[in-house]
Amino acid sequence: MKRTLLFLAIAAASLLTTQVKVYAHHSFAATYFEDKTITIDGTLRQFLYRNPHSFVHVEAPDDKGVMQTWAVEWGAGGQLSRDGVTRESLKPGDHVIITGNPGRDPEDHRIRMQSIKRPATATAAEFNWKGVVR
Amino acid sequence: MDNLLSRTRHQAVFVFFAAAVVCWAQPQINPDNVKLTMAHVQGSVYVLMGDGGNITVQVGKDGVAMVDTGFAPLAVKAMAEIRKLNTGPVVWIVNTHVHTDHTGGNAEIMKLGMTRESVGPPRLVAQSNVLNRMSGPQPNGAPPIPEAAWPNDEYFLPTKDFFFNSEAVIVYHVPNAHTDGDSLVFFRRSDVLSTGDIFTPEHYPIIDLARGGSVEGEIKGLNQIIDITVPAKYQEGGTMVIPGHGRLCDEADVVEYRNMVTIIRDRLVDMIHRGMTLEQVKAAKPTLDYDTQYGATSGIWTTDMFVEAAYKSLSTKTVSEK
Amino acid sequence: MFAALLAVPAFAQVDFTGEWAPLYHEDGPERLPGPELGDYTELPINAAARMAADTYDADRISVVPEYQCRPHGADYSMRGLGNLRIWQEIDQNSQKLIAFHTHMLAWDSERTIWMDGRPHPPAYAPHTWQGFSTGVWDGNMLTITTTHLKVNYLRRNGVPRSDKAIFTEHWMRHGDYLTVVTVIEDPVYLTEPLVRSDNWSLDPGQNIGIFGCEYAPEVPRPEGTVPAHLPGNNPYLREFAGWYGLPYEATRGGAETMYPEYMKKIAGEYHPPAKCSRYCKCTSLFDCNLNSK
Amino acid sequence: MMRSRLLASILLAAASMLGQGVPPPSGIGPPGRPQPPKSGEAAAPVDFTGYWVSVVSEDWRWRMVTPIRGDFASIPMNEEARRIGNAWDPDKDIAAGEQCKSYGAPAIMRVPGRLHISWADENTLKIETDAGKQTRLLHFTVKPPQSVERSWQGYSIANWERPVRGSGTPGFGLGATREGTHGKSLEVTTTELRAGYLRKNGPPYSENTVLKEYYDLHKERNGDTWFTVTTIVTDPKYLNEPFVTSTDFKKIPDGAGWDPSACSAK
Repeated sequence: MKRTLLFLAIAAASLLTTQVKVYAHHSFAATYFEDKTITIDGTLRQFLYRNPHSFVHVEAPDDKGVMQTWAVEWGAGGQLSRDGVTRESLKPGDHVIITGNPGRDPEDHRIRMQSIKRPATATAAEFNWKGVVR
Repeated sequence: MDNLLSRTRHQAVFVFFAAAVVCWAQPQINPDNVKLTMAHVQGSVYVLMGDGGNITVQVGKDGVAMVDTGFAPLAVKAMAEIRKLNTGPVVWIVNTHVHTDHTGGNAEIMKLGMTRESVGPPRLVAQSNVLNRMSGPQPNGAPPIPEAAWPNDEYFLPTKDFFFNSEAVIVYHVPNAHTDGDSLVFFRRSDVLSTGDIFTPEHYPIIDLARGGSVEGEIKGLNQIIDITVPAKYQEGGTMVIPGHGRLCDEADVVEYRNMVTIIRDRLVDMIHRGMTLEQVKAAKPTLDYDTQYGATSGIWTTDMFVEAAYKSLSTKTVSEK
Repeated sequence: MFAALLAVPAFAQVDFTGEWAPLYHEDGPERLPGPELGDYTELPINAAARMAADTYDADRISVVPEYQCRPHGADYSMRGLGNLRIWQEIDQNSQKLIAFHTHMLAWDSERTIWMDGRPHPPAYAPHTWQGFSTGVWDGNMLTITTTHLKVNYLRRNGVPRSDKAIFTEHWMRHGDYLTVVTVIEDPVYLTEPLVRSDNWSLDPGQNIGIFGCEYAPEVPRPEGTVPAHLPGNNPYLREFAGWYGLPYEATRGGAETMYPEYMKKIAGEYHPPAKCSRYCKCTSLFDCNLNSK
Repeated sequence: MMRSRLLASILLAAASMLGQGVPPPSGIGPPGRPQPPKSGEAAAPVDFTGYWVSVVSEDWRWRMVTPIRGDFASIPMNEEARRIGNAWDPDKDIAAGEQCKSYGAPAIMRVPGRLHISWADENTLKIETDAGKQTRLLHFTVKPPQSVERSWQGYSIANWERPVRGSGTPGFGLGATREGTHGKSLEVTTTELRAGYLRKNGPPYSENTVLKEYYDLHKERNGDTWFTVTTIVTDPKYLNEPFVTSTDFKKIPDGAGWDPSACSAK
């Protein structure tokens, strides 16, 4: 029984190896205020769907109303594809609302995504993603 | 196997010969006591390492091209090593800059490099400031440099190129870095870049203010090296880099060095903007986290001298910025 | 009753080959989601390493493009995401073991551990992320020496490891467990060797996927920008001590803080919060978030 | 319950006899008279005796200070164990005279301190700790007593790892034993434990726990001698999988720094 439990636990871990990419790379605690959350509402300019972590660049006002380009970190390509997110899921020009942890370096306007929403439009259905970027 | 010891010897050797850098005077070397090592780098490019600067050697059916010629007393020994690779004529020599540990062998190599097949003397390429400094009066009343050692193919534009041994060779001028006459030499097919003393991974960069060196130019030079180099998978290998002194490198090694100089520059600019004097800056130890890797407390180029040169270089720039 | 486990004492295990899954039963929060800023505990670092880490800005990995696909060094790999595959290379003619090879999940990193007695290359040879490794047997323990390592890190919060380091490992297999002792000597940043050990469990069913990495302007900044805090200007260095009620000096690391007698020195200055609020669970990739309980 | 304890004792006895008494596996050599079993001390391929100090290069926050209540990072414990751990009450342990709950065999090697290792007799290796003033006795060939009272350190059966199974069997007459087959580890199996804590802040292990340890000696380039103990705690009651840590000890010339201190529940 014991050995089977061990085997299942590790097999589960290895099947989802694609999820781990971001963990390998940097340290979330060092890069973001994990205990804070901010929300931005703006226009998607670029969607970098890739490994080890995807990024969306969004033009949106900061808390003082000044327009900024935000770099929002998302999961690795493998993680997103498992969640049904593809390169075509979002397009430059989409209106998006993003919530996540703010980066520690204010100059970079960086966010670790927790959720993203594209309200439905005449030409595109609503899109939602919520989860943990590892 | 214990490369820690051989690395320290290497550093000591550098510091001793750096003493000759500032003026043309040739150090007293007994060639018999010097070990020269020829190593293959990539493609048709090799590097000859010993006391003095690294010498890049490219060989092929057309003969030999070289980047720098080391110290004069070692020229015969260096040529003997080159002849083990190729017996053809030395057709091209490029000087990465004016200092003796890279140009001292010019005259001797020009002679030794000629063979029956030579159409004429080797073309000795260098940026025009090298010629100006070698042909002009020498600092500290040092004797003039013999004309036989002067470049005979100086260039003025940002780049100069030639095709040799089935390979494009591109020479880039990097203004006001280590000196005002620095050149990078890129062997395109072999994918090897010789950097001269803009990149010396085992010690802080020498900023020769007296010969037009500057910190901002040094950083631009390092960024230019990073632009030229292309790493293979996972940021390793690909374009190989032959530094002015020290071990064979690639882009990732240059990135660490560029980061160091950039971070130290940012610290010094901040201190200068806060009106700190040179003594106050030195007391603040702005390079403490890099001293155990690149610093020295004795020899021609100590940590203090690097900070002093950088401070002066950035102060002048910061004043001109206003 | 688990007495059955005792049945027969072990024969020596001597076959390292196979698929090994890493166990994060030590330092899970640091090795998985990553270390907190200012946490230099358990590292015998010197003042230079401390200042390098204090001035480190974690955005550097995104802003310096050449860092985006920079792998872990051979030494850090043993602490990092270490799903590991080991195989042997046998010489056809002599049927002798020439080398062990490893493949690791993070950055598809591969190492060769030469077992044929070849020498290490000279000091001027190029350095690589995985370095140059040779191995010798000590009984059924494999001792590996690695030189020629590129500059890398001891911890992902800016604590550096230099290219003058020498990395020694001792591999030991006990039943279905692999223990690897790692010894890092670094004259540039450490005052004494850093000796640690990590463990793997045999996992024949493991499938190490492709890690893959592409460069992209993650956080666009002017070319040549190297994010860093000016000395003395990093506002985040005392967070860690605050969250865990530790005396700030203890979080600064250094050999003295790693010996038992240091416990008495800080006993009176430790004021832990009443209850855990950060990374309280954390044993695998899936239960190691800030608020997992 | 008594029947399973009896079964455990029988198996322990079998384990110890097999451990040492079995003649070396069939090998190339001619079948001779079985050798009398060597004592643990005589058969020792490496020397663990002397003074050692734990250098805390792992889990610093969970070893050098009492971990925060509810902080069980890195331990593969189940929800029942987490519930018990969150209810940790050191004052209650003190009142019950159980200050040493986190100094039991499954945890003691992780407690920062110095060790003194010596041969109590030719078949008993003794490990004394200054932290918590504990003593562990690792029994080599002695037949385990009929019934063993549960204790913090339990009852430990030790044996030297034996050469690899089948070593020396010539591959069709040509092969010889290859390098790397001679085991030098000390294997220790401990049962009969009183329930305790894996760490000071209360993550529990039960009486059903089986502790497996492997001790390995290694010398370093700078001349230092170390040993690493791989500690495998198997407890189906409170752990989802075996809890595996490995702890590193540096040899020190003598007892300097020896600082005996009583167990502390806080």
